[in-house]
Amino acid sequence: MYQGKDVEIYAGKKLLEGEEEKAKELEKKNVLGDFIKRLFRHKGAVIGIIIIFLFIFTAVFAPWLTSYSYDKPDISVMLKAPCREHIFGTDEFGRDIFTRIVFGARISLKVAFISVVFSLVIGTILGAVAGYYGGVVDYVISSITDIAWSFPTTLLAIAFIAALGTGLENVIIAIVLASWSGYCRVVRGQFLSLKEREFVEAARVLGMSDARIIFRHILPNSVTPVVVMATLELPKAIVIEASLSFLGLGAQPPLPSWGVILDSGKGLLEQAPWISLFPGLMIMLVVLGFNLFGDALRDVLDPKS
Amino acid sequence: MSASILEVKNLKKYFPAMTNLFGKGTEFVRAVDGIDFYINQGEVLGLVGESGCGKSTTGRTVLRLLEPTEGRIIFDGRDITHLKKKMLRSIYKHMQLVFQDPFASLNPRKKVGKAIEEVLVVHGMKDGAQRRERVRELFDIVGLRGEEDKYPHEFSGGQRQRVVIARALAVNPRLVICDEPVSALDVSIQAQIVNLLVSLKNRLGLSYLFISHDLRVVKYMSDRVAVMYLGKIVETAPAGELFKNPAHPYSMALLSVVSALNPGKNKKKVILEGEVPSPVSPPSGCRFRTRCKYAARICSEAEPQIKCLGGGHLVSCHLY
Amino acid sequence: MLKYVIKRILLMIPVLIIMSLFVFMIFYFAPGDPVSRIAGPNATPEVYESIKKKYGLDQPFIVQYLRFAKSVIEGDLGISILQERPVIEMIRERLPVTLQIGLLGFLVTFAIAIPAGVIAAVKKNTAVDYLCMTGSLVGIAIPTFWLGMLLLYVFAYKLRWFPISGDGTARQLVLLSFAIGLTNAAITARMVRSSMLEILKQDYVRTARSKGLSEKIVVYRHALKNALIPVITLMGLRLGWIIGGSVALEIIFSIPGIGRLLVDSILARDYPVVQGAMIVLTSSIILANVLADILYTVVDPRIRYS
Amino acid sequence: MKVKIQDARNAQKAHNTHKFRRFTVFMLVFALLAGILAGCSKGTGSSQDSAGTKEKALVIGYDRDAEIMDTIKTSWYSDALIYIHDRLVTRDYEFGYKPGLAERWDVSDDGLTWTFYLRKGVKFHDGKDFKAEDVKWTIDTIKDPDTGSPFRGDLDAIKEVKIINDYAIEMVLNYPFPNLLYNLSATASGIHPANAYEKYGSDYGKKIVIGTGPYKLEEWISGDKTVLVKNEEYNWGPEWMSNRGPALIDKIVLKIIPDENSRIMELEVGGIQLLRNVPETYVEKIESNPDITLYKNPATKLGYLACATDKEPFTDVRVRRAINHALNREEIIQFVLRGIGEVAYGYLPPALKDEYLEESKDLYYEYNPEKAMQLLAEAGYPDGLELTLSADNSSKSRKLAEIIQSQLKEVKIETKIQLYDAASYTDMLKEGKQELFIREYSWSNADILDWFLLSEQFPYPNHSRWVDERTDELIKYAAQRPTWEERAEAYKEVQRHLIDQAVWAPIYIPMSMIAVRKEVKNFKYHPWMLQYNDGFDIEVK
Repeated sequence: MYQGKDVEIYAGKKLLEGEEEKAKELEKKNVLGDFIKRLFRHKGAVIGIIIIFLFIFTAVFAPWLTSYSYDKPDISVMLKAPCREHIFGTDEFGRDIFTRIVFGARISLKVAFISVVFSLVIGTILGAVAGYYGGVVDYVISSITDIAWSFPTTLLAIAFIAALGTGLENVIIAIVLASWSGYCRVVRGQFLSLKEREFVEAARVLGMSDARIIFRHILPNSVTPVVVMATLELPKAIVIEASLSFLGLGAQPPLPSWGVILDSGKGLLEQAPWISLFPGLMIMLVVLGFNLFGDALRDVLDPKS
Repeated sequence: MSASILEVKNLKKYFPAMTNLFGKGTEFVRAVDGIDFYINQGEVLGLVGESGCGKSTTGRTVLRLLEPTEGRIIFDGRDITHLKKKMLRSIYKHMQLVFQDPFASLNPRKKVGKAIEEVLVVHGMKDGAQRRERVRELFDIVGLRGEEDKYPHEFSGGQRQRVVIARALAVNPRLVICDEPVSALDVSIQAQIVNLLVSLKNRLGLSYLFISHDLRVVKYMSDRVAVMYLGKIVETAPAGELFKNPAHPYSMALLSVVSALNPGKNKKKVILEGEVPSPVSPPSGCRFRTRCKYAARICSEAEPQIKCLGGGHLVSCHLY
Repeated sequence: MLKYVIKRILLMIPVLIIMSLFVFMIFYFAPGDPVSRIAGPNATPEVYESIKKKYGLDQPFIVQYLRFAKSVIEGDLGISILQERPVIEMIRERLPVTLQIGLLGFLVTFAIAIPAGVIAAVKKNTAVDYLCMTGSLVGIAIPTFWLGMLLLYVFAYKLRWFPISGDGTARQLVLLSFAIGLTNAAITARMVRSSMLEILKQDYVRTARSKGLSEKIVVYRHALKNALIPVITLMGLRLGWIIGGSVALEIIFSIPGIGRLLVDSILARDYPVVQGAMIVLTSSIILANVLADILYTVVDPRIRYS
Repeated sequence: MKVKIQDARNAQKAHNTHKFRRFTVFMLVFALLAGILAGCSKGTGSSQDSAGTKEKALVIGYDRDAEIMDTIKTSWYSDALIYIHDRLVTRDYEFGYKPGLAERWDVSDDGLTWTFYLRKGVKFHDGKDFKAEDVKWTIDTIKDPDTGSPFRGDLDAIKEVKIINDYAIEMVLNYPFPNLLYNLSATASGIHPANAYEKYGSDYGKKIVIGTGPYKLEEWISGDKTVLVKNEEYNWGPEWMSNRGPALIDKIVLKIIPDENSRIMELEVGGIQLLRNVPETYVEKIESNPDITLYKNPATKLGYLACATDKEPFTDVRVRRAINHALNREEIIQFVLRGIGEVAYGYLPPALKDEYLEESKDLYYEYNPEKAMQLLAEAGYPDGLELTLSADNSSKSRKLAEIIQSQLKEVKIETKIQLYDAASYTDMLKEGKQELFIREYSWSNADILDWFLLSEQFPYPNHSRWVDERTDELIKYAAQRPTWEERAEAYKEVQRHLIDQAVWAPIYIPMSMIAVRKEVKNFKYHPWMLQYNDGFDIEVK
């Protein structure tokens, strides 16, 4: 009943089938090199990689990129428009917006990576179990997954935050709880098509344990769509974090989450448009970067392109 | 005769075709519908039939890759029909499978030598040097000396099938179920693999359940042959006997195709008419009657019993 | 087919039970309760307790849940603690607006996504294609609430083409639907394009072309119909997204929709309303998926469900 | 050849059916759209009445809607309730208690019996005459524990309500309580018709609300708007109002616009004509708009930083004083309130003229980081402190928390900010998890000190967990003075003690800001019940 409508399964299967053809054509030990070559020939990928690199660089080296403090108010420079000293202007407390955005990148990056890793692990394990064992286990897991997946992420996250309390840790938990289901669906679909394959039967006949078959044999073969998905989930996590912080449910002050900066500029759209403009643009840019990269990844890994 | 290594009694495997609201099947594909056979130690049983007749399902069910719906599977005197998953591993030390598509049965991301080493690890061979020695030995046996460090895609089809055979042999099995092991290969290579299988059988004392739709290969390989039609075994006989004197109309039809290709003899080709009926609702009585030119009234009324024609020749047909 | 639909709908029941239990648990163990909202910040503990008792909030978890379950079985979704009104009535008030937004959002989505996707696919690797796809990438990247803020600022406040808050007319929904539809369209356009490209490669399209049918008929009649299959599924699944995405927008555009009701109720811990809204939303998401499956068979008669 | 023709014909046919199908689809979509649009325009708040003459409507913007339109059951009073109901007592522009539905009242010498003489000729919106039984029913219902009225505690002093005759009623008190007048003039004391609940059933407070006020409820769409229409028969307005008869405008629309940015834009565009609680951030923008007048007056609100006084290190008065000294209140007001607000020196807003302690300014703890650090050192914390600072998650509190955090850092108090949504915040305070926390109260009576600081209110609403015999003694003495003047004096003593003990660190008195568009005439600022005069005196051009 799930197979019929499952787009991902469909796509994943295609990907896998094609991959073999590709593999057959491949020359000796050139898999990685070829992949990188193809990736760098892809314009979108290059732009995406540059944006992501800049973003990560900014987050890691934040303290060295600016001479201002992100949390110390300075009444003498309240609401300064962008100028030489403050290229993105200052906020109501006279804090340098550029500095806050630079430090905010750390928060976005941290939340995005941690939440994606956790939801990936949870979703993959559940998806693998559901797809491999089938039957009642599958029914229970996929019903929950289907609902969790089709339910609005932001609403789920808000409900979880209401229960867990505000704070970045809880934002991460909320994002994980709201987004593991995507991986679960993809991995389950992969497993459904892979477990019938002869190399899996071979592994079973060769006496390998379920865990070994799942993790050593099937999982490595379903990694591609999961990686693509994770790349596309990262920007989603960034946006959710920003939205929750925008609503005051996320990062605790004085942490300069982009959502917090956006919120502080909300009432000043005319007086000081730069406060909400720059973090908004940053979110857009980073999301764009990850999406470009994710799309390119999918293209490159899809042998038909 | 030596004791049988595998005995299958009234084996059935149904797949649900329609399910009701609660996910329970209401209609079934009767892929295997009550078959009996045995394989003796050191013997090769050929299983032939058109594609879709349930040959592969039989092989997989015997290995418990599919759960049997009914019946018993006795391996080496031990009933393994309801054996727990964990216990099955000990059975797989003695019973192995060689697939039709050697590519699909090899993990594309693993070097072949490593893949076989993994099998050895699973079966408790801890010492690395010993393992590598064993892998070398196995590659030697199948005629791929020194090719352990390649990926599956670097081999040709025939070589790959050798790798698969080497892997199956890694655990020292006594029975190997060969599911169309050569049908995906070029004709020139088929012979090599068939010869390899024969020589391995003689050298290592193996037994085979040899599943194939290719009668010539079966004839060459098998000691005895079972003919399957629509989930049932219609005839079993020693290979020579069957090819000389097929008893069941279906066997006759199958064999006539082979003989027609054989320029030496001048028998008429028997052409099968009509389509294979659906395994969901097989015809009443004898399943072959819809396509059988000898069909009589009784054929639609009663299911034919198995009759012994002597010399281990069994047939289920109302003609006898 | 009918059996399949009934089956899908019956399967909703366990899902709804799991979900409601889950929601109930969240609210039972979460800090805060609706009483502080009713009683206000200055209520004495005594008054507080008596209000708590009035709504049965002093009862143990299982008693509260069973009472809720009973009322659901009896066909009403319970009474809002905060508003003292039947939840079903509150949902009935709020749902139509959200559905209108959703529908208009879908219309905007299709109106933009299908032409853009088709043109991009037909003119693959031309400037038009790059323009469409870059546009859609940017579209995906814009946070919805930010887009809503900007649209409202420019078109309602500066240009005054549209009302800022809901004025009861259809005009109020235009900007909102646009804000929702645009992001959605960006995603959908990409899907249409790739699915279209896939189809155009297929044999029957080539056959149609070789038969000498005009390119237009090939593209729109033969290819598009088939290319829409995955898109339909996606749409079914994105209903939830539309509703979720509209929460922030419902606040910015002052539309009393179900998303706002849900968030308000979550924050006020008015869990009968949250429960009710969740049940309605979940059911409609499932039904939308079933509908997508049915549409599937209409578009592609080869697909059958058993 | 023949085949070809057949083919072409088929193609043509296919094309035609295709065309037809497309047409059908278009029609369907069109019908759907039309349906949607029609559905939308059904509830139009049109300002044209059937005769075509323009109605005078005043649209007021709000951020939050009522949950129940019932003064008895809610604690969040929609302004609509101010216009729908009348109260026994009113307060004029000078805070004086003046007759409302009660023409006059007597107090017995012991202060235990109050007799109210009711106005005659007053009619409820449903046509019923206003009588003593209505007053008795309203008060009894509030006091009935089964009702679950949040206001019940405020009427604790009332032992019994006795009807003397249709137009006279007697309230017997448990103890002298001069504040009774204050409570009877509050929105929560709006008079309902007797047995309203039985009469109107569950619709009461939702679809039907009956009072004697100048406006009737026409329509309430939860989360969207409330529409009130003028009560034509009204002629019993309080005597201190310039217009005592029917209101000058026909309709008041209370429009809910949850986003503050949208609210301000709507005001500038003219979609709403009146907006209360204008956020400080927008003041500059609004003041520069020639169409809008902004009224700024000190509010009866107080923003303060409090602490859990029963926990280390706050048990030490020197620590509390140090915290007081560490706050640069002017700077906070600059940053958070854009300079629009006053420094709070004491525990009550100065707008409460009688009760406010004038000398607070001399007694308070001025900004002095050195002194703060010195006090901390004396208290045994020379290396400073590490504390959590809790706040609700509104934009304003977040900003406040950030500034306080940075100021406390200057005196070596490191704080970690923890935000809560509104429901969790009170819960957290109840459970006593707080260390430092930010609050703002809005109340126009000294009895707020009873709420927050009496030991019997521990742990909530006494969230600063202040258990102090001296405070209890002073407050109880003050609350039960027989006259208003004595009571006010006694409360001043309470304030002196609280300042000395530095229980809280009062920070600011915000401005109450009301933005009024130029179409609105006769707007007059009422210091106490801000909404009061809209219903009577205001005109809309």
